[in-house]
Amino acid sequence: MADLLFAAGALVLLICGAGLAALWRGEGDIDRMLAFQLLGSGAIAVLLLIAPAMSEPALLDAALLTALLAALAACAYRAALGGRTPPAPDAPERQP
Amino acid sequence: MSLLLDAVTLLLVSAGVLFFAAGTLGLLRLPDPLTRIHALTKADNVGLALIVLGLLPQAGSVMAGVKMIAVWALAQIASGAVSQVLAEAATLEAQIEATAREKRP
Amino acid sequence: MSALLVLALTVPLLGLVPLLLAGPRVGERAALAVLAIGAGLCVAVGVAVALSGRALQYFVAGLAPPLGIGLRADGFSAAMMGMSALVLALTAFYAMRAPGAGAPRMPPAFFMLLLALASALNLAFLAQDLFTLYVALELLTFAAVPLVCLDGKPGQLRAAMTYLMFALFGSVLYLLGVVLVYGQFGTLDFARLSAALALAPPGWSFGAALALMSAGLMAKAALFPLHLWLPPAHAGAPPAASAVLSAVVIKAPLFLLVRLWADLAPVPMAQAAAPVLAICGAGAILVCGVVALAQVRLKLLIAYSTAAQIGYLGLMFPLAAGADAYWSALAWTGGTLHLVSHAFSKAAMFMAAGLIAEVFGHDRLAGLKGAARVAPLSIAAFGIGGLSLLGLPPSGGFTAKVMLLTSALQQGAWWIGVVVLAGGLLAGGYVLRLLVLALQRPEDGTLPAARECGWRAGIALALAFGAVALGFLPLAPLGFLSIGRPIAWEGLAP
Amino acid sequence: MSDAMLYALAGAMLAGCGTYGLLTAGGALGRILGFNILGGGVFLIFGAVARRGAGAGLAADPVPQALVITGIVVAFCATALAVALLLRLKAADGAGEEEP
Amino acid sequence: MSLVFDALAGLLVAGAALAAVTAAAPRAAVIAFMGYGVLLGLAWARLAAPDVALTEIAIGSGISGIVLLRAAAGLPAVPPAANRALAAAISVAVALGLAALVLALPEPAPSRAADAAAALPATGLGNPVTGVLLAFRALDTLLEKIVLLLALVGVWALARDPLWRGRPEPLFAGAAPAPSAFLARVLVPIGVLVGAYLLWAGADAPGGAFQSGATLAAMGLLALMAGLAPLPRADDRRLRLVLLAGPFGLLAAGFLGWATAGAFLAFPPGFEKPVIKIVEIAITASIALTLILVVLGPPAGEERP
Repeated sequence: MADLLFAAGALVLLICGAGLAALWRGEGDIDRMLAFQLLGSGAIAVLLLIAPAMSEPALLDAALLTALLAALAACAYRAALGGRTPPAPDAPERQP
Repeated sequence: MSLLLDAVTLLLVSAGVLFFAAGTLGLLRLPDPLTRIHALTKADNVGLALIVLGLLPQAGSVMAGVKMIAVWALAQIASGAVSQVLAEAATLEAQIEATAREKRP
Repeated sequence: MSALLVLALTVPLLGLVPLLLAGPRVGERAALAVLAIGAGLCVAVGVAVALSGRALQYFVAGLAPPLGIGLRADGFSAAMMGMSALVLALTAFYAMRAPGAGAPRMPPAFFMLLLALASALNLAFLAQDLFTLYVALELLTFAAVPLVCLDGKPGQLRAAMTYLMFALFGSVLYLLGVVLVYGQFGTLDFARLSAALALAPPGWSFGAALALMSAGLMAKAALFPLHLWLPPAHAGAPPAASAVLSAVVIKAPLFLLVRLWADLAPVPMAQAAAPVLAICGAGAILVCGVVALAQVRLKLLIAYSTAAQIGYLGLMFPLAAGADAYWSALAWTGGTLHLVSHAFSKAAMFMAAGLIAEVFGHDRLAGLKGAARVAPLSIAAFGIGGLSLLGLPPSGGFTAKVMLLTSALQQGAWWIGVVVLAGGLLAGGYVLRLLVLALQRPEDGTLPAARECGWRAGIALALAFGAVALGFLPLAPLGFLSIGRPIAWEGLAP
Repeated sequence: MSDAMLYALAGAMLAGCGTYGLLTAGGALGRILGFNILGGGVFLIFGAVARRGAGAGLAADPVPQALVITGIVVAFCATALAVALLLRLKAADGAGEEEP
Repeated sequence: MSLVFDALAGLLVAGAALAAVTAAAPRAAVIAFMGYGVLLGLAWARLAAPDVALTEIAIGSGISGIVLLRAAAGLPAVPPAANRALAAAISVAVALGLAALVLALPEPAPSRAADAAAALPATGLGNPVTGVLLAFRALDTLLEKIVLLLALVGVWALARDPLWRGRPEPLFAGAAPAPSAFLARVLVPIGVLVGAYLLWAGADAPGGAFQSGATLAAMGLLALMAGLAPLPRADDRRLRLVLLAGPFGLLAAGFLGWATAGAFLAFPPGFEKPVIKIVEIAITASIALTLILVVLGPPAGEERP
C-alpha cells in the first residue's frame, strides 16, 4: 500500500511540476501566484498521501499548516501591491 | 476486509489524482487569469476531497481522520477566499497597467 | 570557580532588561555597571586560570559532551576575554556623554548592542562546541551590523548591507563545515573531536570541512582577500562603534581560526594549511598597508590599517606549527600579544579620530593641520597607539613583532621576517602622516574654536597606554598562554 | 542510493543554485534569496546526515534536527534584518538624502 | 517507489531554487522562492524530520513570503551583474564538490540518537527534538533567543527616532480590501488554534515553541494586514515584557536549575516537565511577537496629533 501511496504522491508532484513549468512561462505575476497555489494544493495532497505511507501522523499537521500559509501568501501578495483600491480614471494621485 | 478498504483507497486516490491532472490542464489551457483562477480552485478541491476520502480508511486513528477532514475543509475555505483575493489583485494590476499606459503617450 | 564562566556569559545579557524597560538614562547607567561587572568577571577568570595553572571548565546543564555543551577557559581564551571586556567597558564610558556636551546622546540601541557583543565574545572564547560557536558568531554579526549604521546615513546603510552579506556568507560556509564534521564524527565538541582525530588520521573530507569553516571565519574577520567590506563599515560607523568593531569584534573569528588550526587540526594538516594562511596574512599587510597610505580620510586610513594589521595573525600560523617547541611557543605568544595590543591601540586610535572629527567637523587629513593645538590629548592617544602598530619600543606591538620576527628567523622563514618589517614601515608611513600634519603650524583662521572633550580623550589615552604597558612583558614565551593546551576535558563533570 | 543520500544531493544542488544567485545577483534582494537558498541546501545536507543517523528507535538523529530548527530561525532573522536595511536604503535614496 | 518520489521531489526543489535565482523580475523571484519553501517542507517531511518540516513551512513559505514580497514591491528588475557562464561554472563546481563530500561520508553514520534516547526519559519529554532544544542544548536555544531579540534591536535601530516611539508603518496603506479582510477573519482563529495545538503537542509529538511561535506570528501578521488588530506600539511596556519573557524566562529557569539541580540550565529534579512547559510558553510568546515586529519594521516615530 505504501508504494501505491508514494506512486500517487509522485504523480501529484509530476502534475504540479508540469503546471509550474508552464505557468512560469506565462506572462504575469498573477499566473505565478496561481502556480504557487497549485503547488500549495499539491503539497497538501502529497503530505496527506505520505503521512500514512510513512506512518507519521505529524505530517497531517504539516498539511494543515501548508493549507493555512499558502492562503497567507495570497494575502501578502495583495498587500505588497499597496493599500489602494482600483483608481477611478480621473481620480487625483494618492497622497504619499 | 483490509483488501477491500485498500481497493477503495486506490480507486478514490486515483480519481483524485486524475482531477488534479484535469485541473492543471485547465489551468494551462484557459485564456485569461480570471478563468484560470476559476479552474484551479474547482479542480483542486474535488481532487483533494477524493484523496482525503480515499485515505480515510488508512488514517489509523479517529484523530488522524478528523485532522484529514479538517485539512480538506480548511483548504476548501482558503482556496475560495484566495481566489477572491487573487482576482481582486489581478483586476487592480490590470487597472494600474492601464493607467500607466494612458499616461505614457 | 568554573561558575565564573557561566556568569561571564550571562551577566552582560541582564543589562538588556533595564535598557528595554526603563528610560534611556537608567538603562545607560545599568549597561555601564553591567559591563564593568562583566570586565571584572573576565579578569577574575584570568586570575583563576593563572592561579590554578589549569583550564576552567563547565558543563552546561550538568551534561557532558557529546550530548551536552562544555565551556572551557584556557590561558589563551582568558587573555582574549580580559582584553575584550576591558575594551568594551572603556568604550561604554567613552560613549556616555558628559551632561551639556551638546552632542546627541548615543541611542539606547548602542548599549544593547554593546552588551550583546560582550556576551557573544565571551561565548566565542569559551564554547567548545562548533555549533554553539556558530550561534556565537551569529550573535556577533547581529550585534555588529547595526552598530555600523546607527546614524542611518545612506553610506552607512550601504556599508552595513555589504557587511551583513559578507557575514552571512561566512556563516553559511562555517555551518557547512560544521555539518560535514558532524556527518563524519557525530560530535561537535573540541575535546572529543581531538580524541577521535588522534585515533585515526582523518581524510581529505575533514580537511575540506576545516577549509570551509576557515573561509567563513576569514570572511567574518576580513582577512585578505575577503576584507573588502571592512573599510567602509568601520570607517563609516560612529567612533565608539568603530572602536569596538575594529578592536574586538573581528578578533573573535580570528581567535576561532587559531583554535581550528593550532588546536584542533592534526599537525600535518595544519602544516599544509599554514602557508596559505600566511600568504593571506602577507597580502593583507602589504596590500592594505599600501592602500592605507593612499587614503585621504582619517577614519578610512585607520580602517585600512585594521585590515592590514590582522595579517600578522596569518603570519603566525606557519611559525606556530613549526617543529621546535620553543620557537613555536614564541610565535604563539607573539600572535596573541599582537591581537591584544592591536585591540588597545586600535580602540584608542578610533576614539581619538572621533574626537578630532568632532572638533574639526570632518576627518579629511588635508584639513587637519595643527590639530595638536586643539586636540592635544587625542593626537597623543593616536600617536601612542600608532607607536604600537609601527612596532616601536616600548609597546605591545613592538614585543609582538619582535617575537614573530625572532621566531621567523630562527625557523628560517626569511620571507615572513621581511613581511613583518615591511608592514612596520608601511604602518610608520600612515601613522606619521597624521602626526606630522597635526604638529605643523596651522594656516591662519583654519583652526576651529572648539576643543576636544578632555575626559573622553583621557579614555583613549588610557587605552593607548595599555598597549604601551604590554611592551614591558619579557621577550619570552608566556607560560599563561599555554595553560590548558592542548584541548582536553579534565575528569568528568565538576 | 538511500533516500537520505538523494536529499543530500538535492542539498548540494541547492547550494549550487544559491551560489549562482549570490554571484549573479544585480541587487540586494537577489543576494538575500541566494543566501537563503545556499543556507537551505546546507540545512538539507544536515537533515540527510540526521536521517543517516537513524537508530535507537528514532527515525533520525534528533540533534542535527534541533540544530537545523535553530538555524532556520536565525536565517530568517538575518533575512528580515537585510530586508529592513534594504527598505531603509530605498527610502533614503528615494528621499534624496545626502551624506553630510 | 519512494525513491522515485524522493528523486522527483529533490529535482523539483532544485528547479524552484533555480527559478528563484534566474528570474529577472524581483517579484517573480520571490514567488519562486516561496514555492521552493513549500517543496523544501516536503523534503523535510521525507527526511523523517516533521519538526523541521513544520518550521520550514511556517517560516520558509509563510512569513518569509510577507517579508520578501514587501521588499520586492517597486524594486526594478536589475540585469545580472557578473559573467553568467563563469558563475554557472563555479556553481556547478560547488554542487559537484559538495556532492563528492556528501558521498564520502562514512558508513555506518555516526549518530547521537542512542544518547538522546537514553537521556530523554529524565526530562519527562517524549519528543527528542524538543529534548535537545530545551534540555540538552538549552544554551544554544537561550542564545538563539537573544539573537532573535538582537535582530529586532537591529531592525529598530534603523528607526529615524532613536528612542523608538510610535508604531511601525502599516502593511496596507489604508483599509484592506474586502476579500483579504474576509480571508484573514476566517484564517486567523483557525491558525491560532493550530499554533496553540502545536505548542501543546510539542512536548511529546512533533511541534514546539519554534513551530508554534512561527505559526502564531504568521497569523498575527495576517490579522494586522487585514486591520483586525491595531499595530503595536514599539514603546509599549507590556509588549517589551513579552519580548523579554522568552529569553529571560529561560535564563531564570537556568538559574533556578543552578540553585536546585546544581548546574546552570539543568531543570529542578522532579519538576523538569512543568518548568520546561512554562518556559516553552514564554518562549513561544516571545518568538511570535519578535517575528511579527521584525517583519513590521522600525517604528515610524510619534504620531502627529
